[in-house]
Amino acid sequence: MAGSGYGLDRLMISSPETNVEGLDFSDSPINQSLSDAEKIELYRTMMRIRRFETISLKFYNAGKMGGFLHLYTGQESIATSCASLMGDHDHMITAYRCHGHSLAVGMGMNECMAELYGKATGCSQGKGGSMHFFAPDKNYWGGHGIVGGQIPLGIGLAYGVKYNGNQGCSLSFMGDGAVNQGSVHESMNIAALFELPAVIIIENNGYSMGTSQKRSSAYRDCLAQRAEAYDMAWDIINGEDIYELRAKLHIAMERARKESLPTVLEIQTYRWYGHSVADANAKKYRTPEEIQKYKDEHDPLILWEKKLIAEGILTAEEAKVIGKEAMAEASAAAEFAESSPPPSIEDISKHVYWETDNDTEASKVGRHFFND
Amino acid sequence: MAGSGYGLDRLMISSPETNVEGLDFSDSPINQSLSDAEKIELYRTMMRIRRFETISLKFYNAGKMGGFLHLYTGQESIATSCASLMGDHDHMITAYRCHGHSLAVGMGMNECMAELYGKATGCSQGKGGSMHFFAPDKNYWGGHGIVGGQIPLGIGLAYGVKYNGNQGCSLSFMGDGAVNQGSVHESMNIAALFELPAVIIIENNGYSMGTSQKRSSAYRDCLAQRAEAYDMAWDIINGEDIYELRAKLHIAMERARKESLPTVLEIQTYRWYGHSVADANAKKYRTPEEIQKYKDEHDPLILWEKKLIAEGILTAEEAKVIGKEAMAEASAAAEFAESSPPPSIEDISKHVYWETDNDTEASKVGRHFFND
Amino acid sequence: MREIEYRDALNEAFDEELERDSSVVLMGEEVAQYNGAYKVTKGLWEKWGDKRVVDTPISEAGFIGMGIGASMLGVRPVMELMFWSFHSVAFDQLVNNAACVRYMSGGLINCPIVMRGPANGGTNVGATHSHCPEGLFAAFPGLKVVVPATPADAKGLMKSAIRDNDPVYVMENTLLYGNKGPVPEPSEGDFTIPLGKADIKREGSDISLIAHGRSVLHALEAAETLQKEHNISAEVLDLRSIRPLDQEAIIQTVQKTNRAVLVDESKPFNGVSSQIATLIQEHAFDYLDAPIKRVCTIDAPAIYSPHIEDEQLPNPRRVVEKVLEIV
Amino acid sequence: MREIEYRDALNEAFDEELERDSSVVLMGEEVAQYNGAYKVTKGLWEKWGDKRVVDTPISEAGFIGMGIGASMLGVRPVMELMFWSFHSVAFDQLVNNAACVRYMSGGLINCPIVMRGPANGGTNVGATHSHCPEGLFAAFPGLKVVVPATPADAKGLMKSAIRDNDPVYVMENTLLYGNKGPVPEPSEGDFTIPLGKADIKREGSDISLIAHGRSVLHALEAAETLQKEHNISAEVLDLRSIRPLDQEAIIQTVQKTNRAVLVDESKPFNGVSSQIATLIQEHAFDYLDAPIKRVCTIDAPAIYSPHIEDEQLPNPRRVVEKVLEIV
Ligand SMILES: Cc1ncc(C[n+]2csc(CCOP(=O)(O)OP(=O)(O)O)c2C)c(N)n1
Ligand SMILES: Cc1ncc(C[n+]2csc(CCOP(=O)(O)OP(=O)(O)O)c2C)c(N)n1
Ligand SMILES: [Mg+2]
Ligand SMILES: [Mg+2]
Repeated sequence: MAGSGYGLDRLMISSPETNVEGLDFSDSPINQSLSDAEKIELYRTMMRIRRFETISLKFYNAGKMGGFLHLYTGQESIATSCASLMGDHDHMITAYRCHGHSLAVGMGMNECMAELYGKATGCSQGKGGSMHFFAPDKNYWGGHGIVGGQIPLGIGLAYGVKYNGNQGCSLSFMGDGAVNQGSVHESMNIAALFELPAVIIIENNGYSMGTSQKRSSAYRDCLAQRAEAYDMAWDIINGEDIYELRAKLHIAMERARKESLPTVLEIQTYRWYGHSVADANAKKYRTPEEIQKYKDEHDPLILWEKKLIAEGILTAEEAKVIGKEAMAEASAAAEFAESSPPPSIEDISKHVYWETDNDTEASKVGRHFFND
Repeated sequence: MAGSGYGLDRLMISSPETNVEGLDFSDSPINQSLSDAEKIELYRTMMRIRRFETISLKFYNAGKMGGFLHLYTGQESIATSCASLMGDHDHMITAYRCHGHSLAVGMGMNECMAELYGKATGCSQGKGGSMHFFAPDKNYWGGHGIVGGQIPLGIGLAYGVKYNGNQGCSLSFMGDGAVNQGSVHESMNIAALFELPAVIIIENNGYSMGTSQKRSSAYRDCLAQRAEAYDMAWDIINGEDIYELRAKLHIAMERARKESLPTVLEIQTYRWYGHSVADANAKKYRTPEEIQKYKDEHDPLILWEKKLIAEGILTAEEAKVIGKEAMAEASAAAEFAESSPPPSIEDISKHVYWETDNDTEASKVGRHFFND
Repeated sequence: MREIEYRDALNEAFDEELERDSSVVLMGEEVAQYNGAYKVTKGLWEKWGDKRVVDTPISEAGFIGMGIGASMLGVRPVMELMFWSFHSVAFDQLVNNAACVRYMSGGLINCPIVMRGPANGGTNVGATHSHCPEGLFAAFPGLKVVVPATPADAKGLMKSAIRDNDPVYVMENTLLYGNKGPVPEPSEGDFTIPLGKADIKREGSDISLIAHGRSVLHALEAAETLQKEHNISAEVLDLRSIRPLDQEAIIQTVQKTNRAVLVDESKPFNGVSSQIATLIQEHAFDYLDAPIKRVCTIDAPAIYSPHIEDEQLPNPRRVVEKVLEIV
Repeated sequence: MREIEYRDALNEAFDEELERDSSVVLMGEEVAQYNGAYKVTKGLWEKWGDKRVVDTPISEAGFIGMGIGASMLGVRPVMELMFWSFHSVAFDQLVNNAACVRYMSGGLINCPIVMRGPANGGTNVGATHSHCPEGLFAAFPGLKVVVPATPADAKGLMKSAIRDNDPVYVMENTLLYGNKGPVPEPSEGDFTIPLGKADIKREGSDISLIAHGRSVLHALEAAETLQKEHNISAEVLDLRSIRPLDQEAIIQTVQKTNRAVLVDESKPFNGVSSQIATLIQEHAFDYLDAPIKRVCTIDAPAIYSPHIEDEQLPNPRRVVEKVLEIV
């Protein structure tokens, strides 16, 4: 059975509401309302993610970082589209492949790069690392390492939005392998039962580490269809196309905000690199041809660039400038990170408890830490 | 919202393969092959379960037992039908509401009653109690208290059957509330993905403790339909009817044995008593009328009795004799239990490790127990 | 002072905190319409309605994770595990998401959440339903754990737990729910007990019995017997809070009596008492006249048999016997 | 003797046991076609095929429970957790089904299963991926726990674990996988090491350093420094097995040196060393010339920063400092 289940087997299935033959998503109101500047911003965001990772990879390989580095390259359109639709009461949470989401919601390259370097100036002060970027001030709740473990938190964000009487939603991301975690199933049932404004998003890049979708999941037509088990709305999205992404995401987000109903979205995408940089097998469980095809024909960044050029909004030269600026910004971030101080040994004991950090009355009673 | 979601809301939905209009399940080969004696045995088994519980309840209320007592009364047809179909390589595992399954697979009333009494002569030597009856020699693997926790074990039994090259299956039972445990979802995916000979059975009695199905689960038409999420076969069964039960169970078991494919079955049933005997609310979350209706019109024992009388196999007098015999057997079991010795303090430390119980070389190395 | 049941003391704590702070929500299986499996939340759904008292499906990982997520947005969920034993299906949410998210975010996020429910043996419900996980959770920095033994402590600690801005795990006890004890009237003012403060439940001079939860009652009963039958004066220290821990009180009582027996319903390997013994031998080494001894649950999964389970657990007889070994 | 890597020693153990017993199956995420996330199962799928080496979905509760169920029918699954840290999503199966089913059935059922994977900090993967749960699982009667520090121990203990008829949880270490050490040739005969036997990795007379896992290497390095720079002769006892535990060896070394420092990568509250300290003070009370001291991981969730994580963990410098406090 060697090689069984290898490779991508993408059905173009018809999703329940939006996959109407010949539909042009650029026509949808949420895309019509985009200004030229906003379209270019989307391009810039994707480019910034791409270049941030180019530089991360370089310095990871140079030994500047510890742990894992899970690159998002090839998937940038997803986080970018999602973030572009978020309002004041919308919240985002994701798994360990979180650099794209972090930059898309507006985190700075400096704090992100410094976090990779494990420096005190990092967004998590060097405590979280690559898998754990957070920016609550931007309604962004991380960055989580346990597969599937963030999905209950995500429906909790939706619960909080609803409890607080706000019209908003939560966007919770996971991969195609994560759908088989029990917590995901429990969350879907609760989201549907409690009518939570939750959009649960499967970023389906075809593989969980070295295991193709077919080898990890049993399903009828696609993974999002599992939503039917909970009588929940679902859709499937071509992740290469910003217009399609925004149009379909918007429908789900509005369903959450206005009707307080959840949706499962499956977004088809592809990761260019290995599972993490340490994944030496990246080219074993998928063919070099497959990888090349995605790079050549399915790069969301280039596809959007072409679209903007075709629409007359962007020139090839302007695109290049944006690329250069992004590269410069990422390089500067690496310098910032390099020159930042690491956390101190004393820092190890901070951020364990809110009460001790804030030196409250409560924190002065009893022993909280048990170092000899 | 007081009372919202109260009460049973049973859709008569059409299941995928067998709910054909006007189908008479008594015609199916697996029922045609039943001898008169076998049919009477089914009646006897149900009656024995009923009377075992009559006596258990009596002595539980008299303070003879500890912990919980989850009665199966009203659901006897299910375990009885299942056990009647089991061959040498078929295995059964269930949750804490396990008395019916235990007697149906052939455990003796004495060992079961003595277990309830916490005596050394109990099937688990007084260590398991009401929720934990086992009889591996009868391919019966218990009796489990953590909701949903037995389902992974159940697919493991299927895995074992297949691994050992046998044509058999596992029957794993849970309640309608248990379907929302993560482990159940993980197990269903694995069963489908690995093509395990597993029959996963939801005994849907409409309530998980005081919560109706509608208040605990989001679903489209019924709970078994969640199987579609894993592209798995499923069916729904009227649990009052032995012929329907056996016919549909047989299809699923044969699918497992011959094609090594799993099935989810939802069996509609009703529990007469509270969740456990301690459930003081039993009549609050459902109406007395609802309970009475099930007792009067849906008692699987009486319905089968009537059918056998109509078929001319059984007379009312013979039925009465069987009832009396069952009651006498149960009463004798209570006497057996009452007069049996309890475990000793030394027994507490037995059955922790196979190696120490068997006093092997391995068990003599190092300290296994940490009592001061 | 009026005497009320432990169960009602908790109920009063919830009621007062629901009143005080509109972000407090009670959540769990059967807590609302059913009034709680052990009636601890009785009447609260009727009084506070669907928004504040919420029934959940049997999905502990899902709903506890949801509570943690909601707490990040300022909701203050008080989550019931029908039994603390069911922690096993929600362990990831309990020890990673609740315990670590503040740390991993460098202090950007906090989780003001309470997890509660009964955690005890002694009710003949067998191995899977009789876990005492207070020591297990106290092992995770980021979590706080309290174990009230009396109605007053139950009310006072629960209210402090709800107001605390860190995750606090409150271990109640089905065998204490019906116990009565003095609890100040609400009219006498807001009644709270700080986390991290032990309580001398009985003064004594010959030996220290250090316990928490129901074991405190066993220790007190044993102390009476020791006094009457053996003329031994035992001091009983109720830890109340496992993390934060009142180490000072522990060391003080040992310095006073020079001997300690720890009474602990945990299993002996890494029970709470293992940590207490470790601390005492380190910080009161020169004061100890005898090795610290422990009375724990006999080292096996919980037996069902009602004839014998009480012998597996610490009980006054076992405590007396152990004391006599070292005094 | 030939020297091979810890990783290859394990691989050899699997290969030999797959050969010896057709009921042995390796199972876990990426163990087959991918050769294991840390290449511990390299080549085994190719050699033994789909039936004996099985990839699973990311469903730890599901597949571990499945392994336990299969073990009840005589299959002998060797289950990989890609990281032991992922125990949190399978905890119920690990501490209830595997640990208690024998007990609850009065001995009718047993679960001959091995759970294995790396359990360690020090690789900058943050709080959720750096748990050391050996003490946590050893707290559950019904389970056995071993923590090999060297390639030979890894092979010998793994083979014993696979043959053992109880659930054995083997804690490996990503930072040891690449270490080389002497391991007897297979041609020299079946090589096993019994569970429950500690090993003196270095003889000494002034102080006992008691450790397990990677901490053994830190202890050995510290012992060298103590000898050279301070003329202190430290004995290093490698526990190897946490449950069963070689209490005799522990007491003997303390009786010899009269002083102990426990080196333990656990967090300090209820780390393995809490239990060891408790046992020593009870069973060697009169032999102790100083309080038992511990070097544990600094009490906080695991920090990511590669600049600082090694300081959070026990390391030779911290061991030396601690020894100097009491010698
Ligand atoms: C509970 C748990 N099990 C296993 C892992 C190890 N692990 C990390 S990512 C991963 C693959 C996840 O794949 P997928 O969900 O498809 O996301 P992708 O990496 O493709 O973005 C695995 C097995 C983990 N972090 N947590
Ligand atoms: C993980 C877990 N959560 C909660 C419980 C408590 N509990 C025991 S049975 C039960 C209700 C289960 O209902 P259902 O699955 O419908 O089975 P039924 O009792 O109707 O047979 C609950 C909540 C438990 N034993 N385990
Ligand atoms: Mg993927
Ligand atoms: Mg039910």
